[in-house]
Amino acid sequence: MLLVPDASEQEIAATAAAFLAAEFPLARLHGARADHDRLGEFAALGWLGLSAPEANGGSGLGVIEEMLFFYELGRVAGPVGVLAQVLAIAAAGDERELCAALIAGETPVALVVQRSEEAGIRFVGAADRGYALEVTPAGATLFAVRGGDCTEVPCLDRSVRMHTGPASALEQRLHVAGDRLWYRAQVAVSAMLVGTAECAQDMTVAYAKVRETFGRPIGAYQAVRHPCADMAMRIEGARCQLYYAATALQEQQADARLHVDAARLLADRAAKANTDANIQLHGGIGVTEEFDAHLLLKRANLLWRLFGASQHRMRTLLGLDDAAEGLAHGEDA
Amino acid sequence: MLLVPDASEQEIAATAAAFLAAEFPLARLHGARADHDRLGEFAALGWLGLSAPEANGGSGLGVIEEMLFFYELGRVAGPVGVLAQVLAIAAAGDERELCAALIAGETPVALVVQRSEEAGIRFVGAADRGYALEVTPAGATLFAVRGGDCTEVPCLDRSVRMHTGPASALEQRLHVAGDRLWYRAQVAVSAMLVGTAECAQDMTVAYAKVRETFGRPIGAYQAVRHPCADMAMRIEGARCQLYYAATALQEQQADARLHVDAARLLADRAAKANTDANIQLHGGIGVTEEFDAHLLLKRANLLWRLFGASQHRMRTLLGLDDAAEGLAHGEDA
Amino acid sequence: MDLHYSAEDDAFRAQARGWLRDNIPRERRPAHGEAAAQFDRDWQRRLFEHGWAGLNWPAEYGGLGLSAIQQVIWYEECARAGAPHYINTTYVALMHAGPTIIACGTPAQKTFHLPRILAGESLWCQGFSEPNAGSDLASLKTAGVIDGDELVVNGSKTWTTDGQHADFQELLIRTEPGSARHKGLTWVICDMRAPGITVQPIRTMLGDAHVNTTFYDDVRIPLANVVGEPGGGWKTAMSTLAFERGTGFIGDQLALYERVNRAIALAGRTRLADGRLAIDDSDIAGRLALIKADTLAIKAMTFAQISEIRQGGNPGPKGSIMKLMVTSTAKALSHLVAEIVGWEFMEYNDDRNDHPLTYDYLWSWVYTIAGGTSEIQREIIADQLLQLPRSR
Amino acid sequence: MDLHYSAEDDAFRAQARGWLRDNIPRERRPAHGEAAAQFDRDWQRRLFEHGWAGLNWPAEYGGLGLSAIQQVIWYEECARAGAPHYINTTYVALMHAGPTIIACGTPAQKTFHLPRILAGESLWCQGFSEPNAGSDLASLKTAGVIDGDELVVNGSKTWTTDGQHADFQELLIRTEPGSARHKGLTWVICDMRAPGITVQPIRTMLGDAHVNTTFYDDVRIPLANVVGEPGGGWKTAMSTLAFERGTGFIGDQLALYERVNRAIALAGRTRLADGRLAIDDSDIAGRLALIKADTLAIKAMTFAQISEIRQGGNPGPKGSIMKLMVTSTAKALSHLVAEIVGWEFMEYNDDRNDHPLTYDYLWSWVYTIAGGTSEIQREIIADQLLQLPRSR
Repeated sequence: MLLVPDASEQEIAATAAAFLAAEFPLARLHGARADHDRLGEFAALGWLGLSAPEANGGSGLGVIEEMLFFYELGRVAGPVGVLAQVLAIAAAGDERELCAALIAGETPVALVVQRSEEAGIRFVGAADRGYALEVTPAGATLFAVRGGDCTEVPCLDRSVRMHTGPASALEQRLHVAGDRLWYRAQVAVSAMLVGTAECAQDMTVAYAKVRETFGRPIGAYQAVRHPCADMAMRIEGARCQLYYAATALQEQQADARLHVDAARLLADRAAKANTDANIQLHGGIGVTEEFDAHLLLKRANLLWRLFGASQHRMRTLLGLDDAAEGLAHGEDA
Repeated sequence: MLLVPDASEQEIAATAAAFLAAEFPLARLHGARADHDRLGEFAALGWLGLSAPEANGGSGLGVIEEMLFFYELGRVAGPVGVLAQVLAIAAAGDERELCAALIAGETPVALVVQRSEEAGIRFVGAADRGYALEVTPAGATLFAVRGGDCTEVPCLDRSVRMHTGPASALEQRLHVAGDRLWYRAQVAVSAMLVGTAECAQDMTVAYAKVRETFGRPIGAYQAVRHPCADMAMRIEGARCQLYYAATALQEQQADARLHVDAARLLADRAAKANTDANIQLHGGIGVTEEFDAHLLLKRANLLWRLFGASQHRMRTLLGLDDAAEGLAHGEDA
Repeated sequence: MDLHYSAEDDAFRAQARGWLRDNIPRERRPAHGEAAAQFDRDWQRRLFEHGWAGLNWPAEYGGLGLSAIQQVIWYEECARAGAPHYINTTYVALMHAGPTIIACGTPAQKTFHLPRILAGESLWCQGFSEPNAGSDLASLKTAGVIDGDELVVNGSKTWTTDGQHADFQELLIRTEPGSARHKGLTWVICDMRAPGITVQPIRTMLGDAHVNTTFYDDVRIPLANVVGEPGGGWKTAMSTLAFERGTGFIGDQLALYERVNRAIALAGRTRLADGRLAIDDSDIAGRLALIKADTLAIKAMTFAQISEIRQGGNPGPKGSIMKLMVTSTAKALSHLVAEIVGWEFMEYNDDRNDHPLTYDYLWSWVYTIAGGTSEIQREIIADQLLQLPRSR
Repeated sequence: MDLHYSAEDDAFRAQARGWLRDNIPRERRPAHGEAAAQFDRDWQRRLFEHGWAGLNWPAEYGGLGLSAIQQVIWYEECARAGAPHYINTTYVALMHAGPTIIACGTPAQKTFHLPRILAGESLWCQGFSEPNAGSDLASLKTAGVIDGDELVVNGSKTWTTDGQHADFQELLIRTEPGSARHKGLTWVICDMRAPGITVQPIRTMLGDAHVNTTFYDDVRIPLANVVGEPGGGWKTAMSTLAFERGTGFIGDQLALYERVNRAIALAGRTRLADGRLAIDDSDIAGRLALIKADTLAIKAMTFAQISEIRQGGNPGPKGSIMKLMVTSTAKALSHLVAEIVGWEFMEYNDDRNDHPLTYDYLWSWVYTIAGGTSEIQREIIADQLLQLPRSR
């Protein structure tokens, strides 16, 4: 029983953090109409295949390492395309050739976020060419995209591209039944959300130490201090639950789904509340485009809409779906 | 158009306040197992018949004056039996003899808060003898109570008596169909709730000016100041809406129900949040029995359960019940 | 208390409704730029030509001198008719600068400026906040030095809304060297075309650039442009701020009511991910009902406020309660709407006309920050209404 | 990271579960009074006799010296078995006084007190807070003056939980006249039967009288009863408080999980006024789900906390995050339950056994106030974890 990263896990997180801080500073997002996924760079360092089987060209690590990586990716509002790619690799499974191409970052993958015969489709990411992945509790489907049929629409999070199109623009390439990918996606997106929440807290705390009003740093006022303490509380709860959930999923504990759904709920709350408070506590500068705070708000808005289904989550947590909740105690699992 | 009390309304409120402050200080509630309704005193000063027709022995005033009275009653956590009595008088209508007895305060009235064939009844107030009144959106019913069949149960708000019994312990005496009494009851209980919320605010603010910690009055800390400001905001919104609602009901405006339901929602919120914050901001002394804060919390708990039906209220506010929402603009009403 | 309108008020409402029905522009106001400012000038000129300019200005200065209740009626009718929103590029001129000049200006200032403002000929901007003096106005540093019959101004101002369109600016500067806090400030009329002024747009996270930083490099302003006493600028400025916290936002307060009703209608036709209508979700419905109750309370507070003013009272710190309540309700509403609409919310092209729901959501932070943050409003309530010991 | 228990831990769990199943009292603990204290003494003696006393005490002092993870297992099994709650009249002795004496006491103090505590023979209470020094402990004034080999103590202490049952008190007094704040305090063992002590019960709004004010009128305490350095009482006291904010409430943290599951079951069988099951209301269900997620997070934080301790880290200010989260979650839960149960909630006779839901609701304020209010916890987090500039 250990619920803090061990030495090797810490090293993976630190390596990811160093790479991302150097190559993907938040400042890159200003002005640019879209943040390039730069999948090749992630591929070169092995991040895309982190948890893919070694037989498929991956590193054979697990959900825990993947979670730690996405946490760091969240802290820099890193490319969402990387999330799509890693999930697509997991979906590709033993299709060696497809898997290798995805791990190499050659074919970009978008995330399908809406799909119905009547309303058509909406997807997020670069894949007006390439693939698009849909993940639901029932299964994951990889589609080839007929980009020509789709229209780009402007996205609130400018670093991300978004398209809509007719349902016919997607052609099914492969399908994996079951909720394995769904829960893996939940861990990854929860990690990005908590990372975003932590970045927002750090931004507020740093500003509160230097910005003065009425002759004192604003961090000396309880109207700033106490919301900052609440930010820290939300992160601590969400982060510990995320660690637990990733580990439970990795170990295939019977109650892993329950823990992942809880982690997602807390990650949503932390990201929503912290990116909000970050802007408010900055005052005027917080709403300017040149400042970073809005980047986190807009990214959080995107992330907390990914793999939504709050009803499903609520039912799992309340034990209304039999499958989800195992026994509560350690040795029963 | 005037939405502050005019001179004669102010005088009624001031007279009620002076009487209640002298005769019903909060301190009376300490130790006593029950607060006596002392209906005779209210009767003697004409408060029970305030809005009953003059032909029935009342003063012939309206919903506005009644609201102002109950507001002041709420500020001292005054006897709930007075509320029951005033509503029963309204229900009695033209039954002169009954009406006169009620206005004289001779026969106490309880409030039926639960009634079903299976689960039996529950009522609040002194009337293990006398009458019990049930008010629902569909109508108001006055029952004679067979007290011998009922059992007193201990109430969280010690100043109030509570009984349970079989449904057969109530014998119908009269019934008034329609929601007239219901909305009048809502105004009265909303007024008591806002009065309670204001009393809680005053208590906190007074304490914050004198209690010191770390060398300063606690009222100099934003952790106290800002919750106090929020208390004031909740009261101001609830109070103005209450004024509007009472006036709209008095004038039989088409959208009066909508306004009363809104007033009740805001009164509930103000009373819940302010009686809660009042205890928290007092620190340790706030949870002691000898201090007054808990009296308000317990009273508020009773009041916000009276004439509940939040679903009904929600539907009115969202315009899901056709009857409730009239046109929005003044001259259409 | 009563909710009756007088026959005169009813007649006024009918007149306003009729005129608005026939006269509101058919085209939509552009979201940005000079085209938006021109739209506002045109609408103001139209109001002026038909005798609807300066609702709250005294008749002797060309205004209508309406009672507060008639102002409310006007704003209600504007909201009902879908008239152009009055908080636009003419707002500072009509609601700040004009009233300040009426209260404190010289005859020459009145003669020159007031008619131009009413007719939509001159637009104004505000120059109070500075980069290092946001909520703490009294710490401002932009200075004017007397040189002959002129002030020579150096420094900078920020959050200058619509500064790029403005002809004049109400400018608060420090004119007594070495003075501190509220002393030694002067309120002057600054011609935005004077040499030495640079207006640098600040893009906001909403994607627009309505606000600016204004830089002053040896800008010469005639002493004749001082409004009120030299060195008494704090007092002049406060008369404007008190006005803003009093009835200056009545229209905005009432507009919330229309917004919540639109949100209720939206919830009644929008399906959640699981196929249910949003309004059938008791969490969403409960929150909407509470928000609607808050908007009704805001209307009631508005009526109470003007009733108090009519009885000779001063709304004072209750203006801060109003701002806190309006902005927190608007925030709750726009955030709830964002939940209801789902992925459509994520479409945003920086144009409020195309994506009003996303714009409202982003605007919610501007609302709780600009004009004194919510934190500052709570301080004002604690100090002035509750008389709690000072924290500063 | 891993969630595996070692074979040794599994064996410990099996052993604990078996023993608890066969040994927990059949009768319910009385809610109040000497009968409750006697129940606690009996249970502690039973634990002691069967080798389960002093979970976290080192073996050399008669404890079990369990690892943190085994303590967690013990508390989990207690919760599962419905064993008597460990936060009872023995709590201060076992969790505060004992560990403090182990850390700072003399050999004579250890020899006399530790075995008695473990066996349930002596109950302790705390004497830190004063009527005018609640959260601000360093401002306390109760003083001890040296007279020969004794301290003569005068003053008062408040919030003395279970003081009426206690044999001894951990007492923090000012022993250096004129000293200020954290200096000049001394931590002494006070015999509650010493002449000059008056224990005056404080009834709380819960209807009980577990807490007291203790008055000291020339109470003579041997200097031999000083624990730690004379004048170094702040340091001695802090070792206890740090302990409390560390792992002292693990059992309470885990118990929340059982409580939320009971609330979910309650919502699954309780009908609202309109006849629907509470759990079918999406507002209630959503709030319950979030509270459940919080209780899971509290469990996870507990595991993370003991993992950090095992790696040699110091949870430090994270103890304040834990207290804030536990108490706010407990408050949200008990208030939601109060909504679900409706009028039954209003029945309350001052006995927690008869009306546990109402009791929990009232207790929620004690929880967010006692042991450092939520406001103070936020200050600690801001100061120590976030390193924000001091506000005081």
